[in-house]
Amino acid sequence: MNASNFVESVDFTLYLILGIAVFFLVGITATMIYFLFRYRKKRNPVATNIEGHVGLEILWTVIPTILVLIMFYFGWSGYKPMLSPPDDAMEIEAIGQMWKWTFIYPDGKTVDSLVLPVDKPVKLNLKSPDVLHSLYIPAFRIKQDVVPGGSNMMWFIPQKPGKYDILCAEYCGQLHSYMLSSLTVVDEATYQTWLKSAPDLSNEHPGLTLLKKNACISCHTLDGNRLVGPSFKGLMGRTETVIVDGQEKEITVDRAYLIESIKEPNAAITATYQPGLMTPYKDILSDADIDQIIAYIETLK
Amino acid sequence: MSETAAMPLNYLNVKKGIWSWLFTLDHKRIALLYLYSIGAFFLVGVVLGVVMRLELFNPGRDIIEPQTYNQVFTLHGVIMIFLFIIPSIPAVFGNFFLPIMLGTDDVAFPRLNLFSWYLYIIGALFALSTLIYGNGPADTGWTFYAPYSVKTGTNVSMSVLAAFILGFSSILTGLNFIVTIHRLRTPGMTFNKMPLFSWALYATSWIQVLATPVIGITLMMIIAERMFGVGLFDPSIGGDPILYQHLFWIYSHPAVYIMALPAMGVVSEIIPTFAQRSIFGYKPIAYSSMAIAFVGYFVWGHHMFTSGMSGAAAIVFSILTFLVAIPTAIKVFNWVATLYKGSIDIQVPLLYALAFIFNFLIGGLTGLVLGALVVDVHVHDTYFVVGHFHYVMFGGTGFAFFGALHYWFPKIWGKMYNKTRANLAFALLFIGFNTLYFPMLVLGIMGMPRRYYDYLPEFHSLNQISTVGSWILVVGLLLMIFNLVAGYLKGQKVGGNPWNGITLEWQTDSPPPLHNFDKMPELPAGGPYNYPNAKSE
Amino acid sequence: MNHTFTLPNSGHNYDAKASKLGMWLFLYTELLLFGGLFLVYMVYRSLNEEAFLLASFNLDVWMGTFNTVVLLTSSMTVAMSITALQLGDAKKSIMLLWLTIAAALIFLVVKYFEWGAKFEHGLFPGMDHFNTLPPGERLYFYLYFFMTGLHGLHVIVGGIFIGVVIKKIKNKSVNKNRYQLLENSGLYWHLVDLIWIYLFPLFYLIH
Amino acid sequence: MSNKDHNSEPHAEHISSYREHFGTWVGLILLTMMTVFISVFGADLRTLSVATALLIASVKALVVGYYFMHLKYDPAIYRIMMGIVMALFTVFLVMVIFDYLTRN
Ligand code: HEA
Ligand code: HEA
Ligand code: HEC
Ligand code: CUA
Ligand SMILES: [Cu+2]
Repeated sequence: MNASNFVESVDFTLYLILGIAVFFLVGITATMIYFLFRYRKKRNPVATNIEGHVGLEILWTVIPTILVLIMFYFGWSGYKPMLSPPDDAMEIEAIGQMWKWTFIYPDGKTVDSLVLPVDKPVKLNLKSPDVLHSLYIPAFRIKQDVVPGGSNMMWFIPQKPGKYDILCAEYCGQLHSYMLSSLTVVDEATYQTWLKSAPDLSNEHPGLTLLKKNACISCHTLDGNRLVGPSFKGLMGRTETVIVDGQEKEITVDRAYLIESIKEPNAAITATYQPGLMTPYKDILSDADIDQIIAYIETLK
Repeated sequence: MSETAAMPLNYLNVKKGIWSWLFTLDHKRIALLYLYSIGAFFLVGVVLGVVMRLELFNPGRDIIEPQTYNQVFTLHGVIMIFLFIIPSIPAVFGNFFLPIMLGTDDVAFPRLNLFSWYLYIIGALFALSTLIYGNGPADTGWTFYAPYSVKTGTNVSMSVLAAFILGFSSILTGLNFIVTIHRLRTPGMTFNKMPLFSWALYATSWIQVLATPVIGITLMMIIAERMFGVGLFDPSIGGDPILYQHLFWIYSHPAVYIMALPAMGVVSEIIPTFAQRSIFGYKPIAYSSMAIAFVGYFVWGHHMFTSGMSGAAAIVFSILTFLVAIPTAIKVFNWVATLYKGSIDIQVPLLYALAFIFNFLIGGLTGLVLGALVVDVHVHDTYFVVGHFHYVMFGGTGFAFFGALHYWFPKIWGKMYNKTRANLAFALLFIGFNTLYFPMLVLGIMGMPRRYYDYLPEFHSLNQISTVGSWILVVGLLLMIFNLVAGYLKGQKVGGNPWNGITLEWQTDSPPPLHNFDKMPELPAGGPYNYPNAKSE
Repeated sequence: MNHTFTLPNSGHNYDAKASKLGMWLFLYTELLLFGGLFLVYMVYRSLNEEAFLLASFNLDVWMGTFNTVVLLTSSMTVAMSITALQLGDAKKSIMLLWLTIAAALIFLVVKYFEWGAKFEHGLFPGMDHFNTLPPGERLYFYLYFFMTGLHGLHVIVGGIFIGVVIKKIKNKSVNKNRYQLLENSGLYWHLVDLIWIYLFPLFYLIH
Repeated sequence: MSNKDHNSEPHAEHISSYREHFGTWVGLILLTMMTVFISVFGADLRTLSVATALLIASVKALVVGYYFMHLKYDPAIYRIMMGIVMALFTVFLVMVIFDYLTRN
């Protein structure tokens, strides 16, 4: 059994073309070497001028043409089903953002790695709030770019239980190669219990939940280490140098500054960090959310 | 001039001093200016390549930070594409030999020719200036995909501006060549009696002239968006990042034929010379260059199969992609047929030409894999693509460049390099090259994405093999360079025609005189490759 | 050098045909440069029909028409100046070229007022009013400023080119028998006109 | 192309007359008036008016090319090359628009 319904057509086409390729590679190389040996100067001191041969030209135009048309056909026939998901597919929203995947199930369950039942078609609606990403599941042989403002989708049927890698295949900045997640395929019963289980958030600070959900922690650490952005630890009340309109300024971090930094991060760039990387969250986070986040940041002394 | 007899005047010794070089209008000297500058930037690109391989030797951090890695592969790509491979063969060997092969004394617009070189240098300096000024070199990949290229804080504007200027330089070179070919062929040399190298350059030049402006304007849009907020690709106001990709590839796919066609032209020269017989299928080879150039305009969408382009468009682009492979196949078969019943003198240039065929076959055939829709969905943006394009660009064009260097070396400098050492360097390059890149093809099929600083453990061993390959390659390249420099300094003098070639450049002295010919060159009777000593069929 | 041999077809000869061919090739690159922008325009227009329509009402058709006439006229004068020089009348040729430059200036002045008006209405990218426009209209204005700006740049370059030619006619290096440079400047100027011929309906006349 | 004729030989080319240029100008102005008229007073035609505006623009472009830019009297190769360039651009346009029209 293959990992997904697309494995067969991809692998078949791949090996078909590779087969033809190896045939030509070996054939042509061998012919070259043979000629090199047979007609080397010592053995064949006088060359023969041959201008060409119409029959041969036609032959080696027609045969490759037929071969590539065959290749095209298999490439196309395998590709067509990828365009049309079945109507009964379960729709999951997959959000790629720097540098984290988030998946939202139909019932609102939000997770950062997928769990899916075996043999059920799934359709992922791909969304991005920032830049291009590409959702890639090598074992399933599929990938599709995640375009901000776009409405791309991908679909598949997982056919073999197991755990598979999800990678980001479109370059998206600094931690592109760490934008990983996983997909666990389980039987229906396990899936149902998983779906009902809710992670225990009762003693997690709601601000932290928000930070996780919005992928803030893929750039900001909570323990004082430097990542893409400054760490949240001890942020409140810290004195730091920021760059406003090209001018350096000393400021003390307070509520207003934090709100601005979240809503319009490019207004004041923290020195030694890159401008432009952080998406303005003014349309993404509500004021209430931001309050929660700040409340949580305050606890990180 | 009493020493004239002992030391005939040629383009190298006719004038002296740095200014006689920097203000020269002689196409041969301009070609050498290009050679030295392109060579220098190539070495920078190469060092960056080696740095990447060292970093990828183990998963996790080896020598550099993720951000640095991203900047390194971007700069590597930009240098290799815009500073090395696009200008390489046309600007160096095209400049030097196109006029001589056509039997004239210069290109149509010598001043413009020099101006192109200055543009090239300015563009190159801009590209490299990002290393020392601003927020560091761009970290976008050489494709500068929006919207990341608009958002990132690195010095994208400067890199993009550099690419724009380099594009301009490339346009002017192409323009110059087209006019030269139309106006300056020696009397009696019709289009169908031109050497195949000129045909290849002719096709290339048309691509340079007609495709490059599109990327020019595209890059200007990126600059406008970064500097003036003119958000033409900004998704939040309805701009479409995929449109950027269309525009980018409308140029950049044809550009891959700017890289490949001149190399094919070189191979079409080398093979008949060392087989000492006429080329098999002159017209098919000549016209297939034009066909590649033409069809090559319409296949750009194969870089966007997973971008969100419509399925119908993907299908159209896929079939056109397959069609463009056919003229290339025709060339390959004709080259191989040219060896048949030749009297083959196995010399270094020929080895490079045959290595070109072998590597290019792997590159081209993996291109077919990429052209097949369903497979590309799997291997797009993986190391399979990286393997593919290094095979065609480095294994193909790069090897042809080295081949051309060895082929025309005696003509350019009038001296010969050490052939044994050249053979050894070739062997190292060939082995190193394949050790370096073949594993990448496998990695890609296994699913390792490109532009990855770090990778999963299952990719470890193949990455190690690949890195080891890069070391072998380093040794080979250093040996080759050393050998050529030694040949230049104290190689043996050679006469006008060491390889017994038949195209017009072999009728003049080595090195050629200032105006290329001291007497009227004679066209070979019965076609440009009709060897008088060979039997006729 | 100790020989006097020269090749019949030499890159060092004056070759009017070569220079004309070169100029045309250059014009193709210009066409495709703008072509890229037209492509963007077409795509965004097809995606935002209504918004483009609304936005276009902010332009003044009559100013646009006036400028069209100005450019067409200048195209005529530059074409006539070639005729004049071919007939040997250098004075007339120069006069016609000055007229062309004058037209270029008029064109730019009108454009200046048009842009100025946009600026006053806050329709310039980055201004507060601009930022409240619906997305499609912003795209329209981005394109408008980008394309007419680039075109204006070409008007300036074309004017300078013609100025250089005037100087060369005066010192006789461009003359009755060697007028390719004049013809080239004319070709360039016509190209500027040609592009405007498309810009005009696309931005002003799409209601 | 022939190579015999190009060394400093005097131009033996067609010279367009002033009258011809003036006539061309009149034609272009008429076309301009037409297109403005259609769009300003025929606003209800909508897409049709865009199509006609572009059509008229193309006619104008052709006139400029043929007469002002002398293509009519130049060797055929100039017309052919121009045709190829325009065709190329049209194909770019068609293929890109095709993508957008067939997206779902
Ligand atoms: C010198 C440069 C060069 C050349 C010549 C080619 C040649 C070809 N390329 Fe390649 N390509 C690149 C440089 C080049 N490419 C680069 C740089 C990229 C990546 C850019 C990036 O993303 O950074 C790329 C990416 C790329 C992709 C996109 C991959 C992806 O991102 O998903 C595709 C897809 O179709 C492709 C296809 C082809 C094909 C079909 C050819 C064909 O022209 C090959 C034709 C040759 C042959 C087929 C071999 C000879 C044939 C025979 C001897 C006979 C047998 C043949 C038959 C049976 C037909 N290329
Ligand atoms: C002609 C084009 C060309 C050439 C010749 C090369 C040459 C090399 N490239 Fe190339 N490469 C590109 C064009 C090219 N590349 C492009 C366009 C990209 C895409 C960029 C992007 O994604 O945007 C790319 C991407 C790319 C990647 C993928 C990065 C990624 O996706 O994460 C890698 C990884 O290994 C790589 C490696 C190399 C190596 C090791 C060489 C080597 O072959 C270099 C070979 C030479 C030597 C090894 C000898 C030189 C030795 C000396 C000069 C002595 C000094 C040496 C030392 C100090 C060590 N390149
Ligand atoms: C793509 C990476 C990225 C993501 C995701 C991200 N940030 Fe940032 N952030 C940065 C960078 C880089 C900076 C420093 C540059 C600047 O000041 O804009 C920064 C700065 C900040 C600052 C100011 C810190 C200081 O020291 O002045 C705050 C507060 C902040 N981010 C909060 C958030 C919150 C809350 C989220 C999630 C909702 C978030 N960030 C998501 C990259 C990111
Ligand atoms: Cu997300 Cu790469
Ligand atoms: Cu391509």
